[in-house]
Amino acid sequence: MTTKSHVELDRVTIRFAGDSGDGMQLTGSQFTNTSAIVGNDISTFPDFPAEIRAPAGTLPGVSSFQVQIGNVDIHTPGDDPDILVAMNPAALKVNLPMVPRGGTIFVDTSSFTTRNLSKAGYDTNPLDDGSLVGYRVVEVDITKLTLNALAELDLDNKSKTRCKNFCALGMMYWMYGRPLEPTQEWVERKFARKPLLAQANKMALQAGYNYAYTTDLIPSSFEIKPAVIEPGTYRSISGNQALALGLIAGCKQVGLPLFLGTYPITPASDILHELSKHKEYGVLTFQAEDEIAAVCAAIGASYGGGLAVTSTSGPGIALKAEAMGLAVKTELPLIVIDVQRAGPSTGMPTKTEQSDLLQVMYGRNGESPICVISCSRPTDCFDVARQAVELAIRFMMPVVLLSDGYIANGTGPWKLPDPDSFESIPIRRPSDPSTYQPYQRDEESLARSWAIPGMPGFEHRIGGLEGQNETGNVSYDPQNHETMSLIREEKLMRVAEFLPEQKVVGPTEGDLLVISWGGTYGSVFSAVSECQREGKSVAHAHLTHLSPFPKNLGSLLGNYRKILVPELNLGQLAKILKFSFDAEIEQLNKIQGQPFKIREIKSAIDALLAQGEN
Amino acid sequence: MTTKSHVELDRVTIRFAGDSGDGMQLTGSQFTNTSAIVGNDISTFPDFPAEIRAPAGTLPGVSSFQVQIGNVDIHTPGDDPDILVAMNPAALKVNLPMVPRGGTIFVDTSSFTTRNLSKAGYDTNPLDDGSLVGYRVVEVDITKLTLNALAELDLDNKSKTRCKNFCALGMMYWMYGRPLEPTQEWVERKFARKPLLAQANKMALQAGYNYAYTTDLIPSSFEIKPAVIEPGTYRSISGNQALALGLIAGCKQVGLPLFLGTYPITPASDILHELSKHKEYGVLTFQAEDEIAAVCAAIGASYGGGLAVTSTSGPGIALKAEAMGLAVKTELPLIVIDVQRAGPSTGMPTKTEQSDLLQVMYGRNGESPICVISCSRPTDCFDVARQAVELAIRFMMPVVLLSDGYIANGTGPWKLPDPDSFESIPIRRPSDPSTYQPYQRDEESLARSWAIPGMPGFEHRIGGLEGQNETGNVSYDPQNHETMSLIREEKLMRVAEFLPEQKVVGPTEGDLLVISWGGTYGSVFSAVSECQREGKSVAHAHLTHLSPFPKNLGSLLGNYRKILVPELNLGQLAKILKFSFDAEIEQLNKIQGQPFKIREIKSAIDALLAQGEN
Amino acid sequence: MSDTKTLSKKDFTSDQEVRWCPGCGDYAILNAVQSVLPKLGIPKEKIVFVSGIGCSSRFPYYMSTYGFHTIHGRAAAIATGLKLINPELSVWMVSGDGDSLSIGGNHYIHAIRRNIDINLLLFNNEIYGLTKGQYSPTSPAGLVTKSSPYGSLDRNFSAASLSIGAESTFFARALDSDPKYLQEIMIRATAHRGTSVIEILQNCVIFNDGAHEWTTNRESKADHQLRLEHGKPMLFGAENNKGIRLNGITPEVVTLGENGITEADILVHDEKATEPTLAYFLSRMRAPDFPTPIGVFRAVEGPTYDQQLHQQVEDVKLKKGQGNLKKLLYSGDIWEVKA
Amino acid sequence: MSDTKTLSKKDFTSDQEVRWCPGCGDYAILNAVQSVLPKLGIPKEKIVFVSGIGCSSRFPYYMSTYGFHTIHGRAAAIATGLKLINPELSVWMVSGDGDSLSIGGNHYIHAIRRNIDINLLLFNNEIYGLTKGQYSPTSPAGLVTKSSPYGSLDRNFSAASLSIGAESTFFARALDSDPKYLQEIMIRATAHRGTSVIEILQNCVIFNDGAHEWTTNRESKADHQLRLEHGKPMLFGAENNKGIRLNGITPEVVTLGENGITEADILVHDEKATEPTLAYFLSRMRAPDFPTPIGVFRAVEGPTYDQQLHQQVEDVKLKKGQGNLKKLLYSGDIWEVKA
Ligand SMILES: Cc1ncc(C[n+]2csc(CCOP(=O)(O)OP(=O)(O)O)c2C)c(N)n1
Ligand SMILES: Cc1ncc(C[n+]2csc(CCOP(=O)(O)OP(=O)(O)O)c2C)c(N)n1
Ligand code: SF4
Ligand code: SF4
Ligand SMILES: [Mg+2]
Ligand SMILES: [Mg+2]
Repeated sequence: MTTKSHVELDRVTIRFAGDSGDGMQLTGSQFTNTSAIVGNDISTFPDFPAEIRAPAGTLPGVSSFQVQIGNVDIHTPGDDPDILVAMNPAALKVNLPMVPRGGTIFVDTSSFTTRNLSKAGYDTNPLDDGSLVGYRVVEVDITKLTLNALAELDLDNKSKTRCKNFCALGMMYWMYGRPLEPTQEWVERKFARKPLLAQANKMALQAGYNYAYTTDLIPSSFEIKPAVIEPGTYRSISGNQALALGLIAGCKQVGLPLFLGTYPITPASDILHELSKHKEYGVLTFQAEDEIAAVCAAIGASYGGGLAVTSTSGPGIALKAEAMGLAVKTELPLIVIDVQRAGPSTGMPTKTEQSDLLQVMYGRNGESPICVISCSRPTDCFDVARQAVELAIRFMMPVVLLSDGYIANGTGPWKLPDPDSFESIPIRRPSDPSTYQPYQRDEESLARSWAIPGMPGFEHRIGGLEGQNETGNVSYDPQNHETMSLIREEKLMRVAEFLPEQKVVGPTEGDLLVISWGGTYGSVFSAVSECQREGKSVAHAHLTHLSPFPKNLGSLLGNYRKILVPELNLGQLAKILKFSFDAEIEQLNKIQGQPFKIREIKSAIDALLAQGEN
Repeated sequence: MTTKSHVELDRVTIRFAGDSGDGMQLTGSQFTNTSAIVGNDISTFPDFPAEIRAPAGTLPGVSSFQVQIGNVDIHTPGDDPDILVAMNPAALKVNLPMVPRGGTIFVDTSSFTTRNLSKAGYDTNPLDDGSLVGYRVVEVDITKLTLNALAELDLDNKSKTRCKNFCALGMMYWMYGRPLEPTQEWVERKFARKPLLAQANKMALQAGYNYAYTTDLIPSSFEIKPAVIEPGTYRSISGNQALALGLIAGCKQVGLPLFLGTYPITPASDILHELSKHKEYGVLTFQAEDEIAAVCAAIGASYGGGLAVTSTSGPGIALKAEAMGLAVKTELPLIVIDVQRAGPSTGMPTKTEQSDLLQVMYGRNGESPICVISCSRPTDCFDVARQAVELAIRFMMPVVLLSDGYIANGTGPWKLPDPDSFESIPIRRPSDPSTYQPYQRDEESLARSWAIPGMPGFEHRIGGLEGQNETGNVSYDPQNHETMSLIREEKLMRVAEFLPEQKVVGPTEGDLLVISWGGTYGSVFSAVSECQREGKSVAHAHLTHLSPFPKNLGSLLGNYRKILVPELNLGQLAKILKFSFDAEIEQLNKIQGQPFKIREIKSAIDALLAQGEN
Repeated sequence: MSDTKTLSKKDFTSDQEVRWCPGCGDYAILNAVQSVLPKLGIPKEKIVFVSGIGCSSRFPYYMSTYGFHTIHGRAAAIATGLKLINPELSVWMVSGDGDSLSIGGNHYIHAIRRNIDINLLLFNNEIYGLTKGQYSPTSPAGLVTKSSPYGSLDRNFSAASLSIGAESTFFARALDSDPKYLQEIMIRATAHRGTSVIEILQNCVIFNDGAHEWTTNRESKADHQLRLEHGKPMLFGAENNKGIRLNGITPEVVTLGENGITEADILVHDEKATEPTLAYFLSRMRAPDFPTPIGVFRAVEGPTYDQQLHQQVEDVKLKKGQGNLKKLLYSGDIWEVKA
Repeated sequence: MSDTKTLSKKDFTSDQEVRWCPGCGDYAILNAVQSVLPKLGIPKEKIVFVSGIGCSSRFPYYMSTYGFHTIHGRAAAIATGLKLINPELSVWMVSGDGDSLSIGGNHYIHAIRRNIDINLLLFNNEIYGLTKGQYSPTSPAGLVTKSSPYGSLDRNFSAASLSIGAESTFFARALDSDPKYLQEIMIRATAHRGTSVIEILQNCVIFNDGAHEWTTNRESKADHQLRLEHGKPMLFGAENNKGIRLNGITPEVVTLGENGITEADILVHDEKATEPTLAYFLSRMRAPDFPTPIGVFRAVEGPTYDQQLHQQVEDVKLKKGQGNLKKLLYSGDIWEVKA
């Protein structure tokens, strides 16, 4: 064996790429979880192909998983991979452009057959036509390595070959000094009923590890010290999963049964999949015939006294618009989840975007004010979902919760809260039938009191026609319509009284305030911190609450010479900020179905500050 | 007989009110047409009850028709009626509040029975309990008068009584010196097959006329000299009718068959009713199962090469949102007509509002830029509809045409154009199959060329998934998505190059610019002219084009110290102007389901100017 | 409140003024509903009327029960959610032929397919009343209306055929002009567990007057109506001597006594037939060749979605034990970070 | 271009790489369509494929004809508009069980009701494929899927019953596993004027593999499939000695020769029956008690909406004369204002 150098790193970004069938998502998450367990901070970005499985070996069939691990705060999956693991030519072709020169590339040489090369659209083999000059290429016949390691096992070759991803994982484990146990245990749990497969995968893992250790192919191994992470119990969780759990927790807090009315759509479907698993928590999931039925069933469930939720993506929101207006008018609690994807129309269903903000704000007939909040990363989906529940119930109104494909599928280490610490959320039920009116309101919140079928003496009718103040009886009276329109508007404003003030990270006044919302949180936070480390006068405000805005937002804006709003759209929040506060806003827009790179934000900031200097 | 005084007037506003069954809409339009024929300028406002016929004699059953006539420019139906004709107690109860003290009130005394009084919610008879003090009340037993006049006729009393509205009309005719002939001729045409009814109505008309002439009840008659009106052939037309005709004319200009895919909804249904009458013009009307099918059928017809239109109101737009996004993405010509009504949700279907502007602009998933134009009064609907056709075809894009209930049902005198003067609108068809690409564009307009099924060699596929520039093939390429998103945006901007510059009535710079759009045109125009007559530095800009705005609008705004935007909503255009031009905007918002009164705008202007002075 | 014994018709009448056109068939139906509810022994607070948009859909405002006047075509979906969250409720849906069979068609067939336990009153006046008279999916082809001045070109739905094609477990037909019988049918519908559709032939005096004249006309109705009774032969006519005979798989009208026809030849109605073919067969019988079948076409027991949904939750609870939030959160791949 | 004689399969194959999962039933269907089109003698430029969203709905991209990949559930409405504006076109709609029977249910039943002259290929894999495996309206109750981990509670639609309940004039069933027969059926469908629905039992190898195994299995298919042939007795089975007999109004399986059964006892198929009751009756026959009927259930002539719409325009033109714009504008109450 050879002695090898040993290098310390603060952070590293690894990208696993292969065919949809190669199990790259699994490999990536194993690496992620193990890294989390050894105390690194982590952030991941699964990047899989469009819904349909393209034929094996083709470019559209490539599935990738990028993870950044580090001993420092990690808020994004990393701008560019330091290491690319490419299990076939297509994976190399698709992902190479993302790897900066000097980066390391692992390839499974056995997959570079002429057939696969042509499938990937390579005329010549990139491994020897010089197109990889400038990269550190590590060529390993991973398939052969795996088959040899499993030679003894009584398994068909197909099943054996399937283990090659664990072989590759083993190499990475050695390279970054990760323990094998967590994955070995996972394998045992997963293949409890198929001991032979369990053994095969563990052996492949070990083989890869040993191979990396013994050969000269990998000159040096790296160490990434644990990050300073708050002590506690952690779990790696995806955004959609966290949302689902947050809803269950929120319902526990109000003491109402959770009703989900939904229709499958990428990238929101996993919320349905997750919730439908948890019937023992009294969760009722209803897969409706379409999005309209989904939101309408939720509205019916809300009228019936449940905590009603409907989940979808942009095209589904468009279909729910009319019914959302009914919920606004009837002032029923309802949570509408929009996991945004790239539009317009069907667009790019598996790609992320933030282009539904204006739709959820204004995509209804008439003056139809609605509450909008958003989550920023997988791990805060849990709390944002609980907040949505609280707002919907406290104010008796529909609440839109904006997520996006990047948050929904990404994962992060989630410090598990203590459920016993969750305060219960009160419901305003009327007590006296003799004085009850459906639209009689709470002085402070303007919420109407909530009587539901089954409550004797509180029988009442509501509907979509304009209603008389207090009684809710149908009314065409001109003055009443204006009164009600203003009440609906004012009621939304009252939410701001209830919200926490908008916080800022960095100087409370200065040259530049960068405002993020939703999934741009991570890259903006990282870019701004970098600037701050460079001593620049830049602050970061992340908006969770988009309608209404926190009370102090307007005045905040006044404290900075410039304001930058980076968005994965053509400037939707920017528009709203402009007319809400007559503020001058600098926009940074990207609309490529991809999250911001830290670098992109950083350079926009630097450019703005530079301008400032002339 | 008695000699009577004779007064000259510039303008007068009359309000006919009665039970839904009393034929007030008809009476009103007869008075309107006759006035037009004698050369007065006119503007009307039919104000009928919600869809369902309420029981006779009740308040919800009241149907009213207001008309202003004058020898000067008339742009609104008048702020307050000078004369109210009330055929029953309910009509009096509902309309009295609109009549200023000193106004004249005609009542049919025979209808003031205790039964009718209680139906109208009167405890005592307003005719003798002093509640009409301060008004000039003219009490006539119109029913008896009618019955006596028709005594000889061999008709049942019911049919005879039905003529009482013509009796009332006759009185008004004498009072304002109108000829009876036009109505007599109309009656003959209308009842050609029922001569007895024709005779009855004519006799009732005459009876009313003679009665007014001979009795002292009506002290004086009035004269309203003809207005200075452009010579030509005129026709009184409603907004919905004019829209329908404009579409037919537009289609003639492009030489394409008109296809209307629609689903009935108040107040848009009459567009369907009108178009379905004109099959001999090759008009194809399709009453779909719902709004989604309606717009989708239109999109299919557009792909097939027709001039496709879909018409609806706010709730229908909400339902069409997703499909409109498909039209935006596939860049197909499509006209979407939104006859706005009061929202949110079902709201007040028969009442007018301007609250769908933000919905049509932003109510779709993803970045989905769309062209929006609006009509301002019944008589310009014709040309605006033709414009919509031209824009949709020239730029190969969906165009939203905003109307509202006030415009749709109102009528005005329309100077008939010469159809031979309409220029034909060119269609860009590809000529060379070998070089054809579905998304290859015209340099100037960025419109893609239009190949339709049936054209050999141009077979191609389009769809809602993001497409590669030029070819339109499905593409998930990040850069391509940004490119296409920007092209869709830029293409809309190119429309501005094609549009006429925004005009201003009044000083080209000064203290105040009042901006109107849609149905607020009339009251704003009138209010501003009043101010101008008073020598104030106020100008008026009416926006027909809302997306994109005319090129020069931004610079225009700079020429005035203040800008006022009156809207029948909570400030939707104001929002857009603010973020589009960083302009300071003063809002005047009314959301009562009723149009602005000139007075309301005038006083807002005066208040603003007053501020200016301090 | 919940003491139902004392309830009377006026307990179900709201303070809102009824606003249908004088002479509208809806009045009779409202009357029938208000009269029948006290007989059902359901606590008032457990009754909810859900409607869409249309003249008929104004219905809930006139009831003093819980009520929801929703949006056009969506009543079935909203009623579904309501029933799912609280299966204890007696959920009544009121809807028109446009509301349920045009814009609401999808929710209508899916509610029926899932067998949601609601009572669906389908007011079929073969016209769009509220929007002032356009043809509807049940209007006969050729009908001249505001939107079809040259006659409608649409082939029309049979509400019965469509419902049965959508796996209906209960379908009945009744008339606004025969409110007593309508009440009987409503009692049957409430007794049925699952989606019970009652198609009520209703007259719109203003925009489609006499649409059901052939069936309802006093003089001829005995000959034009076939009252379905489970287990009874399908006889009708003034002398009750006409009957329906099966000819292969198609019906034919025969007269008892004529060329040897006896009651034995007459098809016997079986509303409980496991396969819905007979109900479908009935749905094809129509004027002028056949009398209009009135009554219960089909009434078969079957699991309801609402009951099963809650059953499944209970089953899982039994299997996994009542969910505990802490357990839920602290599952999956978790790890400790020590201080 | 329009010279159709020369067209071959590859003339209908586009340059886009086909992207279904290896082994997906869609490949066979695509193949069948591309093979049958040249036989129809329709000029290529007159053929349009319209689809919604789903795996199946990617279909148009693989054809070299005109094509429109629209939005989920709306293909029927878009195809309707397309056919109405140009009845000359041969309009094909491709859609999945979710696309047409779930979100698109309303447009589906209304297109059928209006009898729009399109060919509707319904790919029924009893699952949502594109969204990775949730149950669909045709999935059998109890099916365990991503969205029904404890089993689906939905009673399922029969595409046949629903279509016939919606007044279908042409309904047929075919299999992805028997592409030659599928081609025959497609030729029948194109010949039919009106909405011709072909339900294709299609296998989703990834999310619902073997859903149609009972019907398609090589070994047993002879006993599990009933090939419908107009005017022929409904016989099936390896020895073709089993048949369907009418028992009142319900079917029963009998064996020739056994207790005196002869071919005379066997029900004869009549796809042209004026009343759709027989077709409905067939739609209720299913595993395990009955063989799966394959072939044309129903094919009756009737006016098509598209043809009538244009006919009506022509009639009016004949009556009123070709419209003249000036005449149109200068009608109603007009008056002169003199200079
Ligand atoms: C989304 C939407 N589309 C259209 C309408 C207009 N609309 C209201 S009721 C109705 C149809 C009414 O017919 P039906 O359901 O048969 O009820 P009826 O009035 O005949 O009782 C229509 C088209 C609406 N209110 N909302
Ligand atoms: C408005 C909208 N809702 C939901 C979706 C997500 N979606 C796409 S295809 C599909 C169902 C696919 O099933 P099916 O129609 O049976 O086609 P298959 O993939 O099985 O061929 C769904 C739910 C969408 N694209 N658009
Ligand atoms: S319009 Fe017809 S259905 Fe509506 S209330 Fe009047 S009569 Fe009844
Ligand atoms: S998911 Fe199923 S239906 Fe879709 S392509 Fe794959 S196998 Fe075919
Ligand atoms: Mg109706
Ligand atoms: Mg499917």
